[in-house]
Amino acid sequence: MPTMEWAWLIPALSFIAFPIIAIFGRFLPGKGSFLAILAIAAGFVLFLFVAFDRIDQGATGLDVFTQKWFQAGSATLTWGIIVDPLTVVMLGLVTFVALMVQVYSIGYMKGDPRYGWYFALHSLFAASMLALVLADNFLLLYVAWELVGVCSYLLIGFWYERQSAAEAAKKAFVTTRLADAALLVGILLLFREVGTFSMTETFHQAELLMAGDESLLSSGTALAAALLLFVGAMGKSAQIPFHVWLPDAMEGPTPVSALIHAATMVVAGVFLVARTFTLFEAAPDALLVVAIIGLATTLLTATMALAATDLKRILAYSTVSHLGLMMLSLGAFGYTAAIFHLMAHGFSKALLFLGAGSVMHGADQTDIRKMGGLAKVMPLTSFTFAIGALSLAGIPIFAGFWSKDEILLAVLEHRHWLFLAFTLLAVFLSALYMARAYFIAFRGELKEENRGAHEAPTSMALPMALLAVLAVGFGFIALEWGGGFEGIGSFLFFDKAHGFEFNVFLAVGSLVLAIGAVYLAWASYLKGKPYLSTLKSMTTPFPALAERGYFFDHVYQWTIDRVVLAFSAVIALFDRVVVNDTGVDGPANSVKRSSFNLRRHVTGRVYNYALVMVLGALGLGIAWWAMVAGG
Amino acid sequence: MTWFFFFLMSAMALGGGIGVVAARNVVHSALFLLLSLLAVAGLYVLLLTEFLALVQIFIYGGAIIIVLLFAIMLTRSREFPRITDNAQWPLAAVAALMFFGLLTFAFLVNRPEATERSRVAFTDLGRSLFTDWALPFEVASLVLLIALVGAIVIARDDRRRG
Amino acid sequence: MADFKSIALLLTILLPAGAGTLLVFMPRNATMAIKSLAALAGALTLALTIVIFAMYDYGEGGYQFVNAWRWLDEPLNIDFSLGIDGISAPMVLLTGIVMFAGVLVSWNVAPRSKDFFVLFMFLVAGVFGVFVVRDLFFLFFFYELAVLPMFPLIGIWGSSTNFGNFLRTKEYGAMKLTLYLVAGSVLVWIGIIALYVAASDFLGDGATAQAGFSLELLETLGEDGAFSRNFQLLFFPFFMVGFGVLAGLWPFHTWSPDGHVAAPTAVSMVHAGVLMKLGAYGIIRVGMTLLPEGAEAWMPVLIGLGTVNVMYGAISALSQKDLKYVVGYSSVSHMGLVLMGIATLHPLGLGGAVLQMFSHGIMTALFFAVVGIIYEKTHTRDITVLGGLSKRMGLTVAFFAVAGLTSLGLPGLSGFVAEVLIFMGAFQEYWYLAVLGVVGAAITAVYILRLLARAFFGPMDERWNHLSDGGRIEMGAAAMLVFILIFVGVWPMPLMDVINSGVAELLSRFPGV
Amino acid sequence: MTENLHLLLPEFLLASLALVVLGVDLFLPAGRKHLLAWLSVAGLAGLLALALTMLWGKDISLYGGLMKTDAYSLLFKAFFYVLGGVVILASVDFVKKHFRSPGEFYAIVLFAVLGMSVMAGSVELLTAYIALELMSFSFYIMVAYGRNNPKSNEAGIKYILIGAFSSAILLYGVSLLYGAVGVTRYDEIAAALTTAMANADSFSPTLWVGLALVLVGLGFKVAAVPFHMWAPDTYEGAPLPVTAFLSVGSKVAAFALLLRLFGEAFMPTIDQWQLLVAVLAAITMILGNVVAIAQRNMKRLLAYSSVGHVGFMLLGIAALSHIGAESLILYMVGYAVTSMAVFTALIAFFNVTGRDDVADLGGLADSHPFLAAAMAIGLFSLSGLPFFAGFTIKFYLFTAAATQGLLWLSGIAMLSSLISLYYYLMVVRQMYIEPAPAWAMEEAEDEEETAYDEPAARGKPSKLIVTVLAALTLGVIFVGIYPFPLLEAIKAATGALLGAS
Amino acid sequence: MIDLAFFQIVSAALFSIGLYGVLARRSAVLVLMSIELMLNAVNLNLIASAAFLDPSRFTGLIIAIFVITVAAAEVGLALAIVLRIFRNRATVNLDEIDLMKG
Repeated sequence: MPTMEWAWLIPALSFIAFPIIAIFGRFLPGKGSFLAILAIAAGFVLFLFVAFDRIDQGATGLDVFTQKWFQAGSATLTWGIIVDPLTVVMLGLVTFVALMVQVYSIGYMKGDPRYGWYFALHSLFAASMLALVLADNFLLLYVAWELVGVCSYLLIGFWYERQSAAEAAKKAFVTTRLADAALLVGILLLFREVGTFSMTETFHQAELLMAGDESLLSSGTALAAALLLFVGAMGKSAQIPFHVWLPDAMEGPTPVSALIHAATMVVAGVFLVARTFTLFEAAPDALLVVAIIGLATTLLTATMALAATDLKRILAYSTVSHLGLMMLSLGAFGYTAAIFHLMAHGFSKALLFLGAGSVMHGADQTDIRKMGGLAKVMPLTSFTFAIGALSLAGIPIFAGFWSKDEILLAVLEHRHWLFLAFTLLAVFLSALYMARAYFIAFRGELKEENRGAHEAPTSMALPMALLAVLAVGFGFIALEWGGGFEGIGSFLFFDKAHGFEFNVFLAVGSLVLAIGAVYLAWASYLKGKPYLSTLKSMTTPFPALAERGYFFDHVYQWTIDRVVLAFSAVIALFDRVVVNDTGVDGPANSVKRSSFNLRRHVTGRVYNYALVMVLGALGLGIAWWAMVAGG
Repeated sequence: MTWFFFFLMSAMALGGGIGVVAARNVVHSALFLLLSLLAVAGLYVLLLTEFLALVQIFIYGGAIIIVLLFAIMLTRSREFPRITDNAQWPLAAVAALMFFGLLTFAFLVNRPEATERSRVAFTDLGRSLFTDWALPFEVASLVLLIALVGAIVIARDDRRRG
Repeated sequence: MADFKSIALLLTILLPAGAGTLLVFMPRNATMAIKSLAALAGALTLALTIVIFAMYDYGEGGYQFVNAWRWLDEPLNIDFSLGIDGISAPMVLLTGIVMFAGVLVSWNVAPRSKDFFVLFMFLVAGVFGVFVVRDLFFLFFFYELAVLPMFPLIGIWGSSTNFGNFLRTKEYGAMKLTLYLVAGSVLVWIGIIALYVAASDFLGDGATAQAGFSLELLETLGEDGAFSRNFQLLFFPFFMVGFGVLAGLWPFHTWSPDGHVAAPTAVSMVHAGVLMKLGAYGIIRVGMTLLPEGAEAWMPVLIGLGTVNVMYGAISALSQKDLKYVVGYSSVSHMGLVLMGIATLHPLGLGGAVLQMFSHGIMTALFFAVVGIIYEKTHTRDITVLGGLSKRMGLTVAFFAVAGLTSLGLPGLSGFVAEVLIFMGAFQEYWYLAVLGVVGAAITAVYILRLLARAFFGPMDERWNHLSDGGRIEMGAAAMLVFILIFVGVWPMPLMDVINSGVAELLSRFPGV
Repeated sequence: MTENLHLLLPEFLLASLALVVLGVDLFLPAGRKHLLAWLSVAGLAGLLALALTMLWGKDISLYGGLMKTDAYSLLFKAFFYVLGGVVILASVDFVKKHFRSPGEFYAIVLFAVLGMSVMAGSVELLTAYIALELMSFSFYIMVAYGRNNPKSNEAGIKYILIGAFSSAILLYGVSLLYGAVGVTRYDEIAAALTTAMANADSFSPTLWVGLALVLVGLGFKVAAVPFHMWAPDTYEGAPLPVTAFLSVGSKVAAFALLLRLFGEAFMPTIDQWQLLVAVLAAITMILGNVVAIAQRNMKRLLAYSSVGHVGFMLLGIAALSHIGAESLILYMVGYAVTSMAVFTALIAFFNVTGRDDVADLGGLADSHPFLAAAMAIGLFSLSGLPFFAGFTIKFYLFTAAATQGLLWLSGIAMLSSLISLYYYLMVVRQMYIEPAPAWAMEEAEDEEETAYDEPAARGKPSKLIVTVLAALTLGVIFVGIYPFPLLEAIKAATGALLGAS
Repeated sequence: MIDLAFFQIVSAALFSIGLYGVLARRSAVLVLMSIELMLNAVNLNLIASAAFLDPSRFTGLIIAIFVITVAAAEVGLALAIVLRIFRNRATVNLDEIDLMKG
C-alpha cells in the first residue's frame, strides 16, 4: 500500500501553503491564490491514487501510520493517519468541494482588500479538515477539530468591519467551543480509561466490551464518553440546541458558506459519530439519543427553513435539517446511509450555495421576496440551482434520492415506526422548502430592479457545472460496479458487507411525498393557489414560532445578559469589595488607623513619660519576681 | 538611744521629703530638701560612715541647695503661688505607693544574715578609692568636666559674645 | 566547555546586574546610549539562556551547570550555589525571552528612562537568581530582590485609572503589590527558618555534619527524617500560601490585577510573565522538594484552590471593561491551571504545569506588550471605547488575537499542549475538578472572543482613523513572542524532554505517587 | 593593679585629644573652627590604628576586673572611633551653619565616644555606670546644643530629666543588687547568681527586683517600650547630627553594655528573664513600627523606626547565646551603617533646604538624584530588603532567635518589619513619585536660570558630606552582600564574651 | 540593735517619695529636687548594705561617693538647661513645655 502512506501529504500540502500565502501572499501574483488552488488540486489528485489503492485493497482493513509528536511523562503523544474507506470518501468530498469552491472564489472575491488572506485561510481550513478526516487518534482529531473551528471563525468574520459579521463569528466560535469542552472531556475520559488516545485501541476495547470480554472500558464510561463526544458533534453539526450559530454564519462570504457551512466542516460532527461508531454501538442508548436529537433537529429546522425569506438562511436551515437527517440515520444504525447522504448532500448543498452566491453576485439580492424570474437573466445559475434543489428534494436519479431512501430504510429497520413517520414528514418538508425557494427566486416574472442582473463569470460557472454533474450522477456510486468496488455501501461498511438495498414501498412513498410537496409549492407560489396559506392557518402557531426560530436565540441572549454576565459582574464586585477592599485593604487600614490612635500616647509631657516608665518598671519587677517564684 | 536617734532622723528625712514634694512654695521645698538631706547624713552617722555624712553635708547642703536656690531665684516667675502639682498626681501617688510596697515586701522577705557593722577608716577608704577605683574616678572627673563645659556652653548668654 | 558550564548561571545574574550598574554611571540624557546598552544586555542574556537551555542534558537529568561558593561559615553555612534542573531550565529560558522583549517594548519609555532600565535590569537579575540558585538563603534573597524594584517601577512609570465607581492609582497598585508580595515572603521566610532550625535540631550539637540552607543538604536530611510528618504538615502551608501569593493563588490574588493595571508595559510583562512563575516554582522547588509528605497531604487543598482560580479568574474577566483587567484576571485563571497541574502530583499534570508556566509567560507577555502598544496609541484601555481597531492596527490586533487564542487553548499554540497535559494529569485523580478546569477554559474562550469582537472588530470609530501599527521594535518583540508560541505549540518536544527529566526527578521523592 | 596600665592608652589619649580640642578651640579664629573637626578625625584615626595594633588578640582584665581589653571591647572601640569620625565629618557643614561654639561640640563628641568605648569594655557595675553617665552627659549637652531653638531646649530638658530619673532607678537597682549579692563585678555576680539558682531556699526578691530596675534603666537608654517615650521628642528637637549620633551611638553603646552585662553576669538566670525580654522585644518592635506610620517629620519617623529596631535588637538579647550574640552584634553594625547613611542623607538635605519633613522630600529624585538614591537605599535596607545590609542582618538575627526556640518572636519581628516597609515606602514614594512641594517651586521661580516647571535646584550639598554619604552607602551594600570578614571579627568578640563555643 | 531592713525601708520610702515628686510636680526645678531625693535613697541603701553586709570591701560607700558626684554634676547641667529654657520661653513649667508630641 505505497500510496496510502502518502495520504498524509494531502493535508500537508495545503498546510504548507497557508503560511506562505499568509506572509508572502502580497508579493505573489494573484496574492498567492494559485498556491492554495495548486495545493488542494494536488491533494485531489493524491486522493484519487489513495482511493483506487484503497479499492484495490478491498473494503476490509484499516491502515494506520503514526509518528511520535512528543513525550510527556509516561505518555507518548503521536501524529498519525488512518486510511479506511470512510477516510477515503471524506477525502474525496473535501478535496473536490474545496477545489471547486476555491476556483469559484477567484471570481467571487475579486478585488477584495484581503484577497490573499482569504485564500490563506482556505488553505489552512482545507489542511485542518483533511487532518481531521485522517486523524488516527483523538488528540489529533481534537486539534484539527479546533483548527477548522478557528478557520470558520475567521472566515465568518472575514468582513469584520460589519458588526453583524463580527458578532456572527463570535457566536459561531463560542457556541462550538462550549460543545468542544464536552468533546475534550470525553476524549480525556477515554484517555483515562484506555490509557491512550489511539482510536484503534479504543475501538478494540469497545469491541471487547460488546463481546462481553475483559475490557478497559465499562459500559457506563462507554456511554458517558459516547454522549460527550456526541455533544461535541452536536456543536459542530449545529444540532439542536447548538444550531443557532449556523444561520448567522451566513454572514461570511458565500463560497465559505458553501464549503465550510454546507459541505465539509459542519458534517465533521456526523463524521465524528461515524468514525467512533464502534464506541456508540458499545453504548446503544447513546445511539438512541443521537436518533432523537437528529430527528428533532431535522424537523424543527425544516420548518424554520420554510419560514425563512433570506435565500442563504433557507439553505442554512436546510443544511441543519439534513445534518439532523444524517444524525438520525446514524442513530438508526444507518451508518452507510448517513455517509452516503453526507456526500450527496455535500455536493448538492455546495452547488446550491454557489448558486445563491452567483445570485448575490449577479443580482446582489439575498431576500427571495425581492427576487423572482431570475431564470430569465441567469439561466445557468437557475438550472444548476434547480438540480441541487431536486437532489435535496429527493427526486429520483438525483443524488439525494438514493441516500435518502437508505436512511428511511435504516430507520424502518431499527427504530420505532413513529421515527419513520416523522422522517417522512421531514422529507416532505425539505422538498417543500426547496421548491418554495426555487419557485419564488427563479420563476415568475422578473422584477424591475433585477433587470441589470447578469450571469456568473466562467470561473464561477465552471465549478457550478461540475458540482451539478455530481449532484445528478453521484447517486449511481451506490450501484455495484466491477473492479473490486461493490457499491459504496459495502465499501464503507468495513467487514460487515451491507450492500445497497432498494425498498420499493419506501421509495414510492417518499417519491409521492416529494412530488406532492413540489406540486404544492408550484401551485401556491406560481399559480397563487391558497393551499399553503390554509396549511399555515391549520398549523398555527407553528409558522409563527418557526419564523422566530422557536425563540432559541432570545432565550440564549437572555441567559447570557441576565444570568452569565450578571453573575460575572457579581463575582467581579465581590472580588473588588469583599476580597480586596475588605480582606486586603481592611487590615492595612486598621493598622494605619491604630497608628494614628497610638501616636497620642506620647503626650509631650515629661511626667507622663516618667509615669509610664514607673508602671513599666513595676510590671517588670513583679513579672520577674513572679517568673522566679513560679519557676 | 540609737533607736531614738534613728527614728528621729528617719522622720526628719521622710518628713523633709514629703515637704519637698508637697510644699506650695518652691523655696520651702528647697529648704525641706536641705532638712531631709541633713537627716540622711545623720543616718549615715548611725551607719558609722562619718565621711559620707560630711560629704553629704558639704556637697548637698553646701553646693547643690545653693545652686538650686539660685536657679529658683533666677526662674522665679508668675507661676508661683499657682497650683504646683500636675493633673496626674493621684496616679503618681498610687504608683509611688505600689513601688514602696514592692520594695518593702522585697526587703522584708529576704533577710540576709547581717554581720556586725564596723567603722571604715578614712585611710582605707581613700586608698581603695585611689587604687582599686582609680579608673572610675578618672571617668567621673571627666563627667564633672564636661558637665562644667556643657553648663557654660548652654547657659552662656550669646548677646555678650562678639 | 566545562568552565563555561561552571560560570554560565553566574553570568545570567551578572549580565543584567552588571548592565544595571553600568547604566547607573551613564549620563541621564544619553537615552539612546542607555537604551542600546540595555538592549545589548538583553540580547546577550537571551543568547546566553538559549545556549544554557540547549546545553542542558536532559538524558542525564538532575542539577547541571553546578557551581558553589561558600558565603558564610557555621553556624549558618550558607553557600552561593548554582545549578538548574529540568524544571528551572525552561524558566531561565523564559526569563531571557521575556526580558529581551520587555526591553524592546519599553523602547521609548520616558521620563527617567535611565532609572527605568537600571531598575528593570536588577529586577531581571533577581528573577534569574531565584531560578538558578540552590540555596534557600539566596533563593529568598533573590526572591525579595525581584520584588524590590517593583515599587518604583510601578510608582513612577505606572498609570492611574479612574473606573467611574472606583479609582486605582498607580501608588495604590505599587504599594499593595509590594506589601502583599513581601507579606507572602514573610511566610516563606518563617518556613525557611523553621526548616533550618528543624535540621539543626535533628543534627544536634557537636554533630559532625552541620545544618545549613543548601537544598541538597536539606533534601538529604529530609530523607533521613529530619522533618517529621507533623512538621511537614504544619509548615508546608507556609510555603504553599507564601509562594502562592506570588502565584496569584485565590484568595490572595488581588494584587495581581490591580498591580498589572497600574504597571507600565514592560513591568507587567516581566511580572505576569515571569514573577508569577516564581511563586509556582517556589512551591515546587522548596515546598514539594523538601516537604513531600506535607505536600502530598495538602495537595487536595491546592488543587481545589487552583480550580477556584481558574473559574473565578475567568468569570471575573467576563465583565471587565479594561483590557489590562481582562488580561490580569486571565493570568489569575491561568496560574490556577498551573497550580492545578502542580497539585496533581502526576507526571502529566506536573509536566503540563511547567510547560504552562512557560507558555503562559510568553503569552501574557505578548498580551501586555500589545495592550501597551494600543494604550500608547489610543491612550485608553476601555473596551467599550475602543472598537474596530483592526482596520488600522491589523498586525497589532493579529498579535493580540494570537495571544488570545493561545489563552483559550487553541491547538497549534503552546497553551493547548500545556492545558491538555494538565487536564490529562488532573483527570487521573480529580476528574470532576478537571471538568471544571475545562469549563473554565471554555469561559476563557467566551471573554476573549467577546473582547476581540467588541474592541477590535466591527465598525471602526472615527477617532482611530489616524492610528497605525506599533513601531518596528515593539512589533518585532511581539512577533518574536508569537513565533515562540507557535513553535512550542507545534513542536513542544525540545521543551518537554527537559521538563520530563525534571518532573521525574521531583516525583521520585513522592513514595505515595 | 597598675601593671598593664598601658593597655588603657587609647582611652587616655582619647581624653587628652578631647582636651586638646577644647584648648585649641580657644585660640582659633571663629572662621577656622572646622579645623577642629579634622583634628578630631585625624586623632580618632590614629587612635584606631593604635588600638588595633596594640590590643589585637589581647584578652586581659584590668584593675582587678573593672575593665577588660578583649576582642569584644576592641571591636566596639573600633566601631565607636569610626562612628565618631563619621558623625564629626557628617556634621561639619551643619555645625558651621548652626552652632555658635563648635569647638566644644567636637570635644563633647569625643568624650561621648570615650564613654561608649569604656561602656563596652567595663565588666563592673560602677565603672559601667560612670561610663554610661559620661556618654549620657555628652548627649544631654549635645541635644540642647541648639541654644536658641526652643525645640532643642525642650528636647534637652525632657532628655535630662527623664535621663536623671531613669539613672536614679538604675542606681536603685544596682543598690538592691549589691544588697542582695554584695558584689558588683560581673563574674562575681554570675557566680552568686549560679549559687542562688542552685539552692532555691536562698531565694531573694531584692535580687530580682534589682535586676528588673537595672533593666529598666538600660531599657531607657536604648528606648525600649515602655521606656521609649522620650525618644521621639528628643530626636525631633535635637540638632540633626546629634539625632544621628544619638540614634546610633547611644543605642549601640547601651546594647554593648547590656549584652556584656547579660552575657557575663546574668547568663545563669536566662530562663527567668528570657521570656520577659522577649515580650519587651515584641511590644517594642510592634509599637515602634506601627506608630511610625503616622509620623510626618523625618526625624520623628526615624525615631520611631529606631524604636522598632531596638525591638529587633532585644530579640538578640532574648536569644542570648553564641549565635544570638553574633547576630545581635552584626545587626548593630548593619543598623548603624544603614541609619548613619539615612541620617547623613537627611543632614545633606537639611543643609541645602533647612527642612526635615517628609513632605519636603517631594521631587528629591529630580533635584538631587544621588541624595534620593542614597536615602532610598538606606530605607530599603532598614526595611530589610535584600542586596543591602538590612536583609542579611535581619535574616541572621531572626534565624538565631529561632534556633533559641523563639520562632514565634521571629515571626512577629518579620510582620513588624513588613509594617515598617510601609512607611519607608511612603518616604521613597515622596522622593520619587510626588512632585516638589510648593516652597521648592517658588524657589525655582526665583532662580530664573532654572526652568519654571522644574523643581528648585536647591543648591548642592558639599563634596565632603556627599563623599561620606557615598562611603556609607557602599558600606550598606557591602554588609549586605559580603558580611564574611565582619562576622569573623564578631565571632572573636562573641568568643571573648561567652567563652569559645 | 537596728536591723538593716529598717534602713532599707526608710530608703525605700524616701525613694518612693522622690518618685512621687518626679511624677507629680510641674516645675522642672522641683522635679530635679525630687530626683535628688531618690538619689539620696539610693545612697542610703548602698551605705546601709555596705555597712551591714560588706564592711571589708565597702564597695557601697565608693559607689555612693560617685553617685553624689554625678548627682551634683547632673543638677548643674540640668539647671543650666532650665535657665536656657526660662530665658527663651519664660517658663520652667513642664505642662507648657510640650511643643513636640505624638
